[in-house]
Amino acid sequence: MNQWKNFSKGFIKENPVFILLLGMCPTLGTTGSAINGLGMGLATTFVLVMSNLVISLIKNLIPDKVRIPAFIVVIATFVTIVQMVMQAYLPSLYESLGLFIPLIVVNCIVLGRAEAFASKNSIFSSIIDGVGIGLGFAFALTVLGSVRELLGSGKIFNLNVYPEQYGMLIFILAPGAFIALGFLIAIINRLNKSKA
Amino acid sequence: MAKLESSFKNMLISLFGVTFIASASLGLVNDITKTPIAEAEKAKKNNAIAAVLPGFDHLGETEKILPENCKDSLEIYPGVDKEGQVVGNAIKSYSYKGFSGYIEVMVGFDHEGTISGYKVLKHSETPGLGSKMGTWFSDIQKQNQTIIGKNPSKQNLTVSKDGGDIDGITAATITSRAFLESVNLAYNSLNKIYDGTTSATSQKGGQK
Amino acid sequence: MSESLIYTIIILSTIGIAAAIILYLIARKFYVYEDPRIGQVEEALPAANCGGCGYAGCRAFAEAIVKDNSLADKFCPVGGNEVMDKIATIMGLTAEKKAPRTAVVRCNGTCEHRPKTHNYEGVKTCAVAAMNYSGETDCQYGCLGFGDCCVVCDFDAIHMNPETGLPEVNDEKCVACGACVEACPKNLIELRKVMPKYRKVYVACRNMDKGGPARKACTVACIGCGKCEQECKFDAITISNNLAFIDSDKCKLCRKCAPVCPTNAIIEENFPPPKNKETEEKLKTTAEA
Amino acid sequence: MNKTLTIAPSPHIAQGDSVQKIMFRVIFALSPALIWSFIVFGLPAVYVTATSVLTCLIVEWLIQKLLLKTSPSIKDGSAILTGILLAMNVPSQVPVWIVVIGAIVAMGIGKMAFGGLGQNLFNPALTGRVFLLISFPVQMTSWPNISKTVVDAVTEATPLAIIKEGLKNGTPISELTQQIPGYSDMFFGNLSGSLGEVSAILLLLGFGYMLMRKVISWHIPVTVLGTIFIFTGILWLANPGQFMDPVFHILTGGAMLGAIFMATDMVTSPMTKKGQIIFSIGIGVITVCIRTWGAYPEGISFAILIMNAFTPLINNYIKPKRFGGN
Amino acid sequence: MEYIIIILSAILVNNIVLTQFLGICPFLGVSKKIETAVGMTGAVAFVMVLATIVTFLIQHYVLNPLNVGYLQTITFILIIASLVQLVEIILKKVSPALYQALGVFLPLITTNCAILGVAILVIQKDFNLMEGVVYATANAVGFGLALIIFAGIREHLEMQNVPKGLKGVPIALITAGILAMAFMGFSGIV
Amino acid sequence: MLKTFKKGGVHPAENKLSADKAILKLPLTSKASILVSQHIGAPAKIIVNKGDVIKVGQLIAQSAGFVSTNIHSPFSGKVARIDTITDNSGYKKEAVIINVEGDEWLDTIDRSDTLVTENNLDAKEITDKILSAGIVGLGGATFPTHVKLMPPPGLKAEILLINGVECEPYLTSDHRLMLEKGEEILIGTKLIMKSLHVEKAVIGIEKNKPDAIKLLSELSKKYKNISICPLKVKYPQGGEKQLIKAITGYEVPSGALPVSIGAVVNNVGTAFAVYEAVMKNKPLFERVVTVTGQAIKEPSNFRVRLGTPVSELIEAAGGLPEDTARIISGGPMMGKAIASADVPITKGTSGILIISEKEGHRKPIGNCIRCGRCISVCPMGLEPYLLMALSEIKNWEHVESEKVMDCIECGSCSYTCPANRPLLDHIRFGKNKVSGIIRSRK
Ligand SMILES: Cc1cc2nc3c(=O)[nH]c(=O)nc-3n(C[C@H](O)[C@H](O)[C@H](O)COP(=O)(O)O)c2cc1C
Ligand SMILES: Cc1cc2nc3c(=O)[nH]c(=O)nc-3n(C[C@H](O)[C@H](O)[C@H](O)COP(=O)(O)O)c2cc1C
Ligand SMILES: Cc1cc2nc3c(=O)[nH]c(=O)nc-3n(C[C@H](O)[C@H](O)[C@H](O)COP(=O)(O)O)c2cc1C
Ligand SMILES: Cc1cc2nc3c(=O)[nH]c(=O)nc-3n(C[C@H](O)[C@H](O)[C@H](O)CO)c2cc1C
Ligand code: SF4
Ligand code: SF4
Ligand code: SF4
Ligand code: SF4
Ligand code: FES
Repeated sequence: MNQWKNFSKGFIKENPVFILLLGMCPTLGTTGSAINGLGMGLATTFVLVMSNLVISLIKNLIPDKVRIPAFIVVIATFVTIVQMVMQAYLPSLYESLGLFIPLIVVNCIVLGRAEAFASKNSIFSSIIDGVGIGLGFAFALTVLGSVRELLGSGKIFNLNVYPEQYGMLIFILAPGAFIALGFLIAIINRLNKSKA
Repeated sequence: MAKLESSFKNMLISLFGVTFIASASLGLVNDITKTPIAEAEKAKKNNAIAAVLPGFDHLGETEKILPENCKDSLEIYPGVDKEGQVVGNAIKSYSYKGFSGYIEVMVGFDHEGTISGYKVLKHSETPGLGSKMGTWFSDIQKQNQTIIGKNPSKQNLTVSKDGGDIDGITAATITSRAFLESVNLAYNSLNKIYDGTTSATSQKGGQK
Repeated sequence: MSESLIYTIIILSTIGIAAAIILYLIARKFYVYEDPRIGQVEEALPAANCGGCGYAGCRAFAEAIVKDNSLADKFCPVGGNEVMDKIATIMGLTAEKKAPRTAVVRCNGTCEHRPKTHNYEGVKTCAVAAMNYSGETDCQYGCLGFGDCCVVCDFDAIHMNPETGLPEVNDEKCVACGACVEACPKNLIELRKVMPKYRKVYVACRNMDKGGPARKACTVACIGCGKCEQECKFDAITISNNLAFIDSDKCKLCRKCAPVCPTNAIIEENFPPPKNKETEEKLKTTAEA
Repeated sequence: MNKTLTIAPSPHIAQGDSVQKIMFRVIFALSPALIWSFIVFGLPAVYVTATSVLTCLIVEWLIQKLLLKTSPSIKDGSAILTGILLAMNVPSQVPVWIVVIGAIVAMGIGKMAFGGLGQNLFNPALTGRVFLLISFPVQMTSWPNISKTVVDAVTEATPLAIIKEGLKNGTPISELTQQIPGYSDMFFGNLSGSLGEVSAILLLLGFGYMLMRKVISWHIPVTVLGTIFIFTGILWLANPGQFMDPVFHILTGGAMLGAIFMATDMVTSPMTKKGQIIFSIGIGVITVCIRTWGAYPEGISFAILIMNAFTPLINNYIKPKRFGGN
Repeated sequence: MEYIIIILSAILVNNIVLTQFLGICPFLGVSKKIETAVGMTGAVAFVMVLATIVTFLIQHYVLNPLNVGYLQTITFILIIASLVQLVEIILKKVSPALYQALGVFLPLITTNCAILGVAILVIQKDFNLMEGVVYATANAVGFGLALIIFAGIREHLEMQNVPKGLKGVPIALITAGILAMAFMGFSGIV
Repeated sequence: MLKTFKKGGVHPAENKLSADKAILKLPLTSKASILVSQHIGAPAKIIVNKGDVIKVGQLIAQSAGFVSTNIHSPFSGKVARIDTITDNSGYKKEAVIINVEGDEWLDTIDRSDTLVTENNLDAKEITDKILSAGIVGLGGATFPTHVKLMPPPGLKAEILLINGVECEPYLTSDHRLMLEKGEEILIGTKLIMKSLHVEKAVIGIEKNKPDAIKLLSELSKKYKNISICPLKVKYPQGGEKQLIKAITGYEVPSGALPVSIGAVVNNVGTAFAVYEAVMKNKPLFERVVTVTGQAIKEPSNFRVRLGTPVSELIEAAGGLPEDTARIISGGPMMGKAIASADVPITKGTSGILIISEKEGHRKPIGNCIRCGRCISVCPMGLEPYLLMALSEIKNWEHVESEKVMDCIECGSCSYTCPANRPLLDHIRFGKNKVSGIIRSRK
């Protein structure tokens, strides 16, 4: 496969959030602000890339029956590494992402890519795939985070766009997450359709 | 290379292998990050104390006190400056009465018991509402909402709605109350230790 | 090596081995015969078990595919097209390719050919209308014009022409799924063999009345006179119930039949413009339809 | 006889009632209370109402015209009604731009996103109102002071807020009741609050009219108010020092407005009488729970929205009695 | 009283789906029919409580004493994965009827954030075992409540003319948003 | 309190314009078309040929099964053709077309007006006579009457209800018949009772026909076991199940026949036809038809030979008004709008209603506002809004489980819907589909 295509598909055409609707929990849970969304996206990307890499390395050493547990172990290892590293060097981000860091383990995207792609493809393609999908995820989270932050408090990445008092608080809270994502997906669907 | 067959032996070996490598690498990373994590935590505490005690350089001998009718104890951190002089006490206080429950606050008092600063350590109040307590009570420009420079023995540090001297956060009275409760709790506990003489800290002196 | 490292290894390895043993036992003890294709399809699926496909996990999805033996309405969002192609190969579903066909509407009862004699005010779908009444014209066989066929087409291949009040098929888009054939309560739509450049010759009428009443209801109705049947050298035309039918598998597109039809019920489509003036005129009228 | 006859399945006659007539009857029923609120709160109330109604109409029209590409149906009166009800659910002195946001949310998210009239799951006016309440808590909970003849900008808490605050601070009920208006004031419309909360009697008048014109049946309003009355009554009897009496609860806040005009919205309430009673009991219970234990002084908006969410389930399981069934 | 607070908090105030954002995938994926929603709820409740107990014990009797807390994520997920398998086997043997009802949902549960999330939260919140069990049960009920309400709503939406672009997941998310908004009314109850 | 059925129902304006117009005889038409499918069940088989000379009352098509019946010629003359003609719905159906010449009756028919009160036929003979006379229910459903008189094994009729409700607005044919042929109806009722071996009969009449109630109450004193039951005015009281509920208080179980709870319902017109068939030997080839409408000059009741074109009735009532939108065969709630005025009168035509342009168009369809009115008026306790919605998304399974087959097509739901939703159109379609599915299951 064309590596560029392999890389870029995650952004729009196979965007894990907007199109495939996977990994919704972190998407909704960590996008109270753009920066959190980006952080979560990058953390996931790291896990995705590393696990893709390792799994494509060891794919032939794993008998089929224990494939899933083995993959889970690999993924969980990288998640724990991310967890520890973040705790050590980015303590404030670690705190605001909270529970959702360990939950990367159960993010369908990660296991899904491991299964569907890395366990069948070469190391290089697997890395590209991981980067593409991961950045697509990060992109989606950042967009959603920006929209929520903008509507909720008039800022993007903490930069004031309009006075905070006009912000609609609800967008930073739980209901706003659902509503904003709903409309974003609708808009992206529409864009995709008009392009097709 | 062909894929390994799913025989019992292979399954065991490969799973064992994967977990072995995984655990080894985890242990390794843990060893590497253990110190930074501990340090980050310590830095966090020190930063918090520094933020509430001007002139703070290092920690004096910490103490714990369990106030009456309370679940958890408070921690008292005497702050020492470069010259070894005690500049005041930082106290980690808390309240369970926040809008979303627990809040944890570090409050700094100087020798007279005047509030020199505070920092909210933990809370899950509503962003944009209760979360404003981080800045609301520190704005010295607004005398009737700040607590900095005030002394609980002289001013009534409760919400003006309840007859106090502090204007609560608009539409977040619950948070304001809880916050002020934790401040008062800190002051009272400190008072108890030093028998009303908050300058008692000077007697103890700091140690490096 | 630090102490915790040893514990780490011990704990994880224990769990790993326990998992292996459990899985092995499952594999051994609870072996039940099943369609091997279920396993193969499941294999091809990403095993994300996310439920994104609408089924309760990959296994259930695989079972559904094998059970229905069809891939209609089934899609795995994780695996995407690649995986679906693989599954199709496993199931041998793409293999059965038929000779390409396309839909034609066998009615030419446009507003001018077939005057409206009633005004129908019920629910405007062909199915409901046909259940209650024969239609808004005197021809009880013709198109009702409410477009049930267009609604069911998933491929955007059939549309109502607002001028004629009749549906028109876009041959390039039509995949001959037959949904419209099913939907038409008047059985007007036929799947015909695709000829070069989508050329076709067919009788655009289903009126089985005798000549008189048929023509009274619609000027381009087939009256079953049999002239075309005599003209066709390939036995492609048969007449029954006062109605001619051209079998697309036999028709050789010689176009001898069309000119002899006294009512212009036979339509030629997608042929190059004729040189002869007379036929040109004729074609124009039919082409308009 | 060569006439082009019209053919259509039976029946060939219709009762002649229309959606438009129903909506305007409700608007008519609302008007006494609305006009009274204009008198009490003055021009700001008029501005709020006008903005709300206009924005609702424009949003509905624009969405139908530009996005859904259907013929606009603003004449059916439902958008006007939503606009009025939204206005009656906000304090008169909220800034106009907040009302605009509320109306956009009410129509855009609450109604048109689901496909327009009759398709929505949640009460649009309340969707807009709760959205505003959560987004702009400060503005949405500052009520003008009406104890003086001239309305000034000084804000005053509603009776429910006074009670809630007081109880949280441990002030005894007997002291708190001094601070709130008397029941006759509440009944006749002399207390602060949102536009639609001022006069119980005018709302009841509207209820009477709607019953007479058979726009709604008695089941929902009576059950909602009855449940609130009984539940708070039990609490009150159990501990009169801690809980307010039931009369207070049905006269204050949005209880009347909600029970009579908002819970009855047929689009978002169950279809059968039995279902409506279950629905109403739910609203009553949740309202009282939020009022007595929750953070908000008033809970009927939330209660109605929550029960709206249960409506499909209720419709699914509570069926009318079938003829010849068991 | 403690327990009542835990229960109300988990079901209404901090509903696992509507405010904590856990288990959104099955919430969106398995809520098309009421029956499936009920089945899923049963399966989640069962596994959630079981997983909470086992992970609690592991955390307190293995990880903590050995001072290897950082293995939490990896051990928990492995335990949950094996547990689900185990439950599947046992159920198949012991109660085929129950297996029929819940079994199909079991594979979905392994990768459901709600289970792992609750297991970790129980540890983070420093609950004792009994509290943990109550918390897990209440969360399962909260999950079920949201799921079943939602299934009702979606069955209803099937029959409505939702605008094209919003059909399916977008309108489901918007509905969930309004639902979450309505549930905010409960805030402050505990 | 007057009796009525409990659940649902509506009360449209009654508009009984022709209530005080005596039944008139219509002049014979010159060209008659007799459809062979004028009843529910298999079409009758034609037994005459082109050119045959036939007499009034002669059998021209024979019953083609148990649920089917005979057709007799209403006219004398020559069979012109055997052909297809368009029926009410515009579809072509088989018919016998007769060139009418004179009015020559079969000798066996007693054409006198004398009242015959007694005969000595037994139950079986009465039923046979009804069968051979081609009698079908004249209340609108045209269900062959002999089938009702032979309950399935194991079931026994306990009570006979005679349906004189005529709850449809405008129609007055049953009303007039009760006033003018009361005695005959009672004798017919007696005959049906004998055939069914039942001891009790009740004639149900709505309160808006006080003269008929009074007259029949008077007359029925002579007849043991026949009583009159006045009923509150409410549509669709004439519906079989509603009538049974109103008079006896019992509900026919869903999906079951009325005889399963021991009730049989016949229309007053049917009772009169039974009298004529049994006592006068006259097969069913005439019936009373109301011609009415707001714009019609002379709303009237006619005694009409079957096969007469509708247009001739309309002429006799003053001609077709200029602004006619629809011609309805039957009443405004259940009748069928006919596609052409040339269609012949059949056994089921109880009235011809002319609807003007002003009244006669459907309003634009709005969205359902879920007001629940359709539920509260549905006499069968169904949820029409739901049935329509499900039918629109073609969820036939669910449509079936929501009991679509119980719908009696009374139209109350469509009538009452403020959003002008064509509920019954969709429900009918759903019924059609579901009955297809049920049949294919067997
Ligand atoms: C979604 C939501 C979040 C809220 N968050 C807080 C909060 O964090 N802190 C707080 O004190 N009040 C919060 N409130 C408001 C309280 O419910 C209550 O109305 C308020 O504290 C009353 O105080 P006031 O007198 O300042 O208006 C919140 C309300 C809502 C609706
Ligand atoms: C197949 C079939 C068999 C029937 N058998 C009987 C019967 O044995 N006894 C009876 O009283 N009615 C019988 N009916 C008549 C119906 O119950 C009903 O009276 C008839 O359809 C006319 O009713 P309506 O005019 O209310 O529509 C039968 C109907 C059908 C379709
Ligand atoms: C909605 C509805 C209304 C009816 N109204 C009448 C009526 O007014 N008078 C009547 O005789 N039959 C009416 N029928 C027909 C009766 O249900 C029943 O079929 C008839 O009385 C049986 O008698 P028959 O078989 O002699 O016609 C109505 C049926 C339906 C479904
Ligand atoms: C009795 C009645 C009450 C209504 N209540 C409301 C209401 O509370 N909020 C609202 O937005 N619309 C209300 N409407 C108007 C209309 O039903 C509503 O806009 C629909 O929900 C829009 O689909 C009401 C209508 C009626 C007939
Ligand atoms: S429905 Fe199918 S057969 Fe008909 S036009 Fe569309 S693609 Fe062709
Ligand atoms: S072809 Fe058939 S389905 Fe299509 S519009 Fe005509 S009648 Fe309807
Ligand atoms: S559903 Fe059927 S029975 Fe019920 S009101 Fe409508 S037409 Fe009458
Ligand atoms: S009467 Fe009409 S608007 Fe009312 S619920 Fe029924 S279908 Fe809907
Ligand atoms: S991401 Fe949470 S359940 Fe899928």
